[in-house]
Amino acid sequence: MLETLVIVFVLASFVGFEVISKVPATLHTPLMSGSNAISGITIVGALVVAGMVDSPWARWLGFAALVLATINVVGGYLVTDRMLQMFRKKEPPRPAAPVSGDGRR
Amino acid sequence: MLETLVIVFVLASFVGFEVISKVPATLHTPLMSGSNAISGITIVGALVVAGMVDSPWARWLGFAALVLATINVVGGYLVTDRMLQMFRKKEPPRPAAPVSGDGRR
Amino acid sequence: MQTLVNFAYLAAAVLFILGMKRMNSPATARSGNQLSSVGMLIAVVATLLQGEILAPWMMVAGVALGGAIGALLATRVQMTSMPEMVAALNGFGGGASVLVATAEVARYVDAGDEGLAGAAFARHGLEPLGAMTVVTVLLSVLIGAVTFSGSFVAFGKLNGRVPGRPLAFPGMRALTVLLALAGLAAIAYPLAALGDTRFDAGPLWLAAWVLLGLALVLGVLLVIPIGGADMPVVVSLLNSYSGLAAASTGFVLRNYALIVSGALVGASGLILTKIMCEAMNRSLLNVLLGGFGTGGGETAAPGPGGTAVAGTVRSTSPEDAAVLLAYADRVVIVPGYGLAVAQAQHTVRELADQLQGRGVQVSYAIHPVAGRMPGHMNVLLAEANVPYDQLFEMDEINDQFDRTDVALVIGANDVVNPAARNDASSPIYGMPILNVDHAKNVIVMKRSMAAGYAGVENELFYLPNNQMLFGDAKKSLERLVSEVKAL
Amino acid sequence: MQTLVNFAYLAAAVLFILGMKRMNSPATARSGNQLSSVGMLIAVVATLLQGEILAPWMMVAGVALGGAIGALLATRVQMTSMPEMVAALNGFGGGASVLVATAEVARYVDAGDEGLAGAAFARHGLEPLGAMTVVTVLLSVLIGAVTFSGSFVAFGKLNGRVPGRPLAFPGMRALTVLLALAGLAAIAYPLAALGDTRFDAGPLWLAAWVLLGLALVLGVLLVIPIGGADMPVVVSLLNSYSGLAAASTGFVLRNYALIVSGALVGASGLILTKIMCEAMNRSLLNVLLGGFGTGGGETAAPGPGGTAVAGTVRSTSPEDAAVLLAYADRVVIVPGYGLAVAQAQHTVRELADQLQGRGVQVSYAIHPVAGRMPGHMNVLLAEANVPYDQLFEMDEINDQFDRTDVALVIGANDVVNPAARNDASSPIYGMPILNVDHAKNVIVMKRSMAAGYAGVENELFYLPNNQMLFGDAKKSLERLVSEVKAL
Ligand SMILES: NC(=O)c1ccc[n+]([C@@H]2O[C@H](COP(=O)([O-])OP(=O)(O)OC[C@H]3O[C@@H](n4cnc5c(N)ncnc54)[C@H](OP(=O)(O)O)[C@@H]3O)[C@@H](O)[C@H]2O)c1
Ligand SMILES: NC(=O)c1ccc[n+]([C@@H]2O[C@H](COP(=O)([O-])OP(=O)(O)OC[C@H]3O[C@@H](n4cnc5c(N)ncnc54)[C@H](OP(=O)(O)O)[C@@H]3O)[C@@H](O)[C@H]2O)c1
Repeated sequence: MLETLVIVFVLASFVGFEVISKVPATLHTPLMSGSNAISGITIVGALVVAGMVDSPWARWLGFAALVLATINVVGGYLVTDRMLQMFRKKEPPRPAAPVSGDGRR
Repeated sequence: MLETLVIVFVLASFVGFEVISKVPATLHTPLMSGSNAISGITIVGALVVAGMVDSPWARWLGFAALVLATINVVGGYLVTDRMLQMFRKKEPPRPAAPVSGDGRR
Repeated sequence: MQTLVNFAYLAAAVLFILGMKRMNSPATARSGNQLSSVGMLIAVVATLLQGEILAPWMMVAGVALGGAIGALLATRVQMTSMPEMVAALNGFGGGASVLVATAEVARYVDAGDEGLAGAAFARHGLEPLGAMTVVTVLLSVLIGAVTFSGSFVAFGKLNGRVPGRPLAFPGMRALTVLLALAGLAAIAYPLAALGDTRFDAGPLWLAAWVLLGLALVLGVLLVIPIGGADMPVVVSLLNSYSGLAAASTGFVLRNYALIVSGALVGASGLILTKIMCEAMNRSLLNVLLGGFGTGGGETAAPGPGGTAVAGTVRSTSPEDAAVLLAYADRVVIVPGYGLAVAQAQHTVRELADQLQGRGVQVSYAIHPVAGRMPGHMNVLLAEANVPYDQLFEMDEINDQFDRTDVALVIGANDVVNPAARNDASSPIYGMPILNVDHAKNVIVMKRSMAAGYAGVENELFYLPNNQMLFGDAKKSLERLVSEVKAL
Repeated sequence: MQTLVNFAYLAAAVLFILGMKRMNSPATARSGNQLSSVGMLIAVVATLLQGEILAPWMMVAGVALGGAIGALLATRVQMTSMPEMVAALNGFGGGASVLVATAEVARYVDAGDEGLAGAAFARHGLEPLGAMTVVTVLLSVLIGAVTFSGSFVAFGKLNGRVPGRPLAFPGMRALTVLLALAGLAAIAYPLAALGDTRFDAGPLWLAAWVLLGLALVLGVLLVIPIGGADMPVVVSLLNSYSGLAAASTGFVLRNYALIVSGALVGASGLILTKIMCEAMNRSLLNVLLGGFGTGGGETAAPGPGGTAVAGTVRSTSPEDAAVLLAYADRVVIVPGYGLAVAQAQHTVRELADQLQGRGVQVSYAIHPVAGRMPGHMNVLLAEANVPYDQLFEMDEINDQFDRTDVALVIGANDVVNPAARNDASSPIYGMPILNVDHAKNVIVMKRSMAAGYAGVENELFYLPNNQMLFGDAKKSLERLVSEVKAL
C-alpha cells in the first residue's frame, strides 16, 4: 500500500514540475492562487473524516475543517477567475508593435 | 487494485507527454530508440513470469520472452548510445555563425 | 463503490492537470481555472456519494458557511491585495489539514476508549496503529500548522498589521532550532510507544497536541524575521507546504485525490518559488534567513552595499515631459512597484491611448520581479484593460531600448538599476535588469530620490539622458494626460 | 520484500524520466541514456532479488543470448539503417510481451489442470480468473502481436526485402475489418465463459491462441499498404504500441515497473508520431490509410496533384559551382534524403571545412522532416563530426536566406519546394519549407529531375536564381572539394 501511494505521489510531482515550468511569468500570480485553490482538496479529506468520526466533538473538528477547506476552495477559484477575467486580448485601436520587428519570434 | 494501476498509468502517461514534447527534433531518432529500449522493461515481466510457471514448456515461453526482451534492452541502449556519442559540441576551427546574428535567441 | 470513487478522483486529478496546462497562455488560462474547479466539484460529489459523511445538515451548513466566506473574500478583495488574499487562503488550507489529521487521531482515541483490542478498532473501520499512520498523521499536523500560522503572519506583514521589517530577538534562531528538535521528539515518542501496544492512541494524541503547539509557534518564528517585501516568496513556499500538507493527509486517509492534488500543488509551489528567487538573483536560503526586504516599498535609506553615487540630477516638469512623449516615435513604459502603490494603472493606460492616438508606438516592458509578486504588473495592467500583446517580457524587449526614444519608468527602481550590470559590489549585482539607460531619453516618475526595495541607490538617476518627474505616479500621470491632450 | 522491490521499481521509473528529460539537449542526451540504462539495471536486479525466478542457468543463458544478439546488432548496424534497427528491436519487444502474456495464461491452465478449484489456484499463487485479468492478458497478446508482425513488415520495407510500394489486394480493407471484429469476439468469448467457472482457463487459452494468429495477420495487413517512406511514422507508432503492450502486461502481473515504463513509452511514441505527421502536414489517418509514400526515395513520377511546371533549367558544372561557393560570404547547406542515399555526410563536412578555411561562413539548415526519419540529418551530420552549433533548425534560419549568397541543396527536394507556400493544389501545400529560393543563388545537387518523396514536381528548379548540379551527391561533392582546393 505505502509504495503505491509513494509512486502516485512521485509521478504527480513530476507532472506538477513539468506543467508549471511552462507557465509564463505573466500568469504566475493567478497560477499561485489557482494552485492554492487545488490544495483545498483537503475538503475531500474533511468530508471523509467527518463521516467516520464518532464522538461529537471530533465531529466539530471535521466541521471546522470543512469550513476552512471550503473557504480555501471557493475563495481560491473565484479570486483566480476574477484575475484571469482581466486577461483579455483585444484589438487595440492601433496595434502597438514593439519598437522593432526584429528579434521577436 | 485496478484503479491504482490505472491512476499510475495515467500519471505516467502525462509525464511522458510533457517530457517528450520538450525534446528538439534533432534528437528525435535517438529518442525513438532510447524509449524503445525502455519498452524492453518487459524483461522484468519475463523474469517474473518465468519464475512462476510450472510446466517445462511454459518455462521455454518465459525463456524466449527473456531472450527477446534482452535483445530489445541491450540493443536499444547500445544503439542509442552509439548515436548520441556522435553529438559532440566541439570548438570548430573557425566558428561558423549563422548568416546573421539577429533573430537568434 | 470505492473503485468508482477512485476513478472519479482520477478524473478530478486529470482536470486539475489539464487546467494547469491551460495556464500556459493568457488566452486559455481562464478556461483552465474553470476546468480545475469542475475537477474539484467532481471530487467533492464523488466523496459525498460514498455515503458515510457527516450529518447532512452539518455538511450543508459547513459548505454554505465556508462558501459564503470564501465568495465574500474573493469578491471584496482589491486587485492590489492579491498576495494577502493568497496568504490568507493558504492559511485556511493549512488549518483544514491540521483539523482533518486531528479528527483522524480522535478516531483512534475513540476506538481505543472502547477497548485496547483489534475488535474495537475494526468496529471503527481502523487497522492497528502502524508507523506509517503515526508518521503521516503527525506530518500533516506539523506541516499544516506551520502553513497556518506562517501564512497568517505573512498576511499580516503584507497588509501592514504586523510590522513589515524583519523582526528578531536575541536567541531567536536557537529557539527555532530547539522547537524543531522538540517536534522531532514529539514524532519519535508515539513511534517508540508502538512497541507496547498498537491499540492505544494515547501517545499519538498527546504528541499531536504538543506538535500542534510547537508547529504554530514555529510557523511564526520562521516567517517573522523575513522582510515584508519578501513575503511573496514566502507565500509561494507556504503554498507548496499546503500542498504537501494535503498530500500527507492523503497518506493518512489513503486517499488518491489528496495525494495527487497535494503533490501537484507541492511541486508547482516549489517551482514558482525557485523561479521567483532566480529572478531576484537570490538563493532561497538567503530569503529564508531573512533581513533583506525592509517592508512594502517604504522609503529605505541607501543600504551599506550601495556605492555613493555622485553627479547631478535633472528634474523635469509634466509640460516638458508631455512634449517629449508626444513627439516621440517609440515609447516604452516600464512599470514598477510604485505604479501599484499609486494605483495608477488606469491612468497609465489613458496616457498610452492618448499617445497611440497621436501615432506614437507604445509598448510596456515587464520585468519578471517588478512589483511585489510575480506577474504583479501584468495583473495590474490587465485590470486596466491593457491588451496583453502590448506587454513584453524582459528578454523580448531588452535589445530594443537602443531604438527607443523615451523610456518612461513609472515607480520602478531596482529593476532598472544599472548597478546590477556594472557594480560587482552592489547587493543586486547580477540580477537581470531592463536596460532603460540605453534609450535616448529616460523619464523616471517617483516621489523622491529614495531607494527601492533592495535599498540601494540608483545611478540611473544621475545619467545625462535621464530626467526625474517627481510626485505621486497617479497625480503625475494625470497631469501628463491633460498636457498631452492640450498639445 | 515486495515493498522494497516496488521502491526499486519507482527508482527505475524516476531514472527513466530523468533520462528522458536529459534528452532535451544534445549536450546531456548521452548521460540521459546512460541514466535510463541504470534504471533498467536496477529494475532487473530488484526482480532477481525477489527470488522465485527461472532456473538460474536458464536465466543466465537467456540474458547472455539476448544480450549478445542485441550487442551484435547494435554495433554492426550502419548509422543510415537506424530506422530498420529500431523497427526490429521494437518487434522483439512486442514479441516478448506476447510471450509473457502467453506464459501467464499457461499458469492458469496448469492450475486448472490440477483441479478447477480455488485451492489449486492458490497453490500456484493465482486468484480466480477475473474480467480484468482476461481483458489485460488478451490485450497484451493483441497489441504485442500486432507490434511484432507490423514491426517486422516495416523492417522489411525499410531495408528493401519487402517491396516499399504500398501493397494491396481487392478486399484487403474488408478483411482487415473482419479480422479486427474476430479479435473482439476472441476477447468476448472467455469473458462470457467467466460466468460458468472462474477456474477453467480453457476458454482463455483458446482465445489467446486464436487472437495471437489474428493479430499477427492484422499487423501485416495494417503495415503492408503503407508506403516504404512512411515507415518512420509507422515505426514510431509501433514503438508507442510496444509501450502499451508492456503496460498491459504490467496490468496482468500487477507490476508497477511495467505500467509506468509502458505508459512513458506509449505516450512518448504517440507524441513523436504526432510531431512527425504535423511536420509532414499530414494527418495520422492519412498516413495509416496508406498509398502515399512510394518507397525509399526511389525515383517517382510527378504525382497527379503536381502542377505542370514550365520554364528552363540551368545546369552547372562542378568548376563553376566551386567558384561561386569559394567566393561567397555566406553559404547555407541544405541536406536532404539524397545525402543519406549517397552516404555523402563526410564529404560535405570536408567541403564545409575547405570553405571555412577560405573565410566563408557556412551553416547547415535542417528541415524537421528532411530525410526519412526525424532528426535523420542531424544523426548523419553528427556522424561526420559536424559540430551541432553549426546546425540550425528551420525557424532559426528561415529569415536568413535573404542574406545568403549560396544555398547549397544536397539531395533535398520536397523540403525546399516553394509549391508548399504558393500552390494550394499541391499535395504538400501548407507544409513549412526552407525558403532557399530567397537566397541570391541556389545550387541543387541531385541525380535527375525526378520528384522526391511526395512525388510532386519542384518549381524551384526552374527559377532564374537556381542551378542544377546533376550527379550522385557524393561524387559531385568530391569534385567540388578538389575544385575548391585547386582555386
Ligand atoms: N515581483 C516579485 O515577485 C517580488 C517579490 C519580492 C521582492 N521583489 C523585489 O521588489 C523589487 C521590485 O522592483 P521595482 O523596481 O518594481 O520596485 P522598487 O525597486 O521597490 O522601487 C519602487 C519605487 O517606486 C516608488 N514609489 C513608491 N510609491 C510611489 C508612488 N505612489 N508614486 C510614484 N512612485 C512611487 C518608490 O520611490 P519613491 O519612494 O521615491 O516614490 C520606489 O523607489 C525588486 O528589488 C524585487 O527583487 C519582487
Ligand atoms: N524525416 C522524416 O521523419 C520523414 C518521414 C517520412 C517521410 N518523410 C518525407 O520525406 C521527404 C523528405 O524531403 P527531402 O527533401 O529530404 O527528400 P525528398 O523530397 O525525398 O527528395 C530527395 C531527393 O534526393 C535525390 N537523391 C536521391 N539519391 C541521391 C543521390 N545518391 N545523390 C544525389 N541526390 C539524390 C532525389 O532526386 P534524384 O532521384 O533526382 O537524385 C530526390 O529528389 C518529405 O516529403 C517528408 O515528408 C520524412
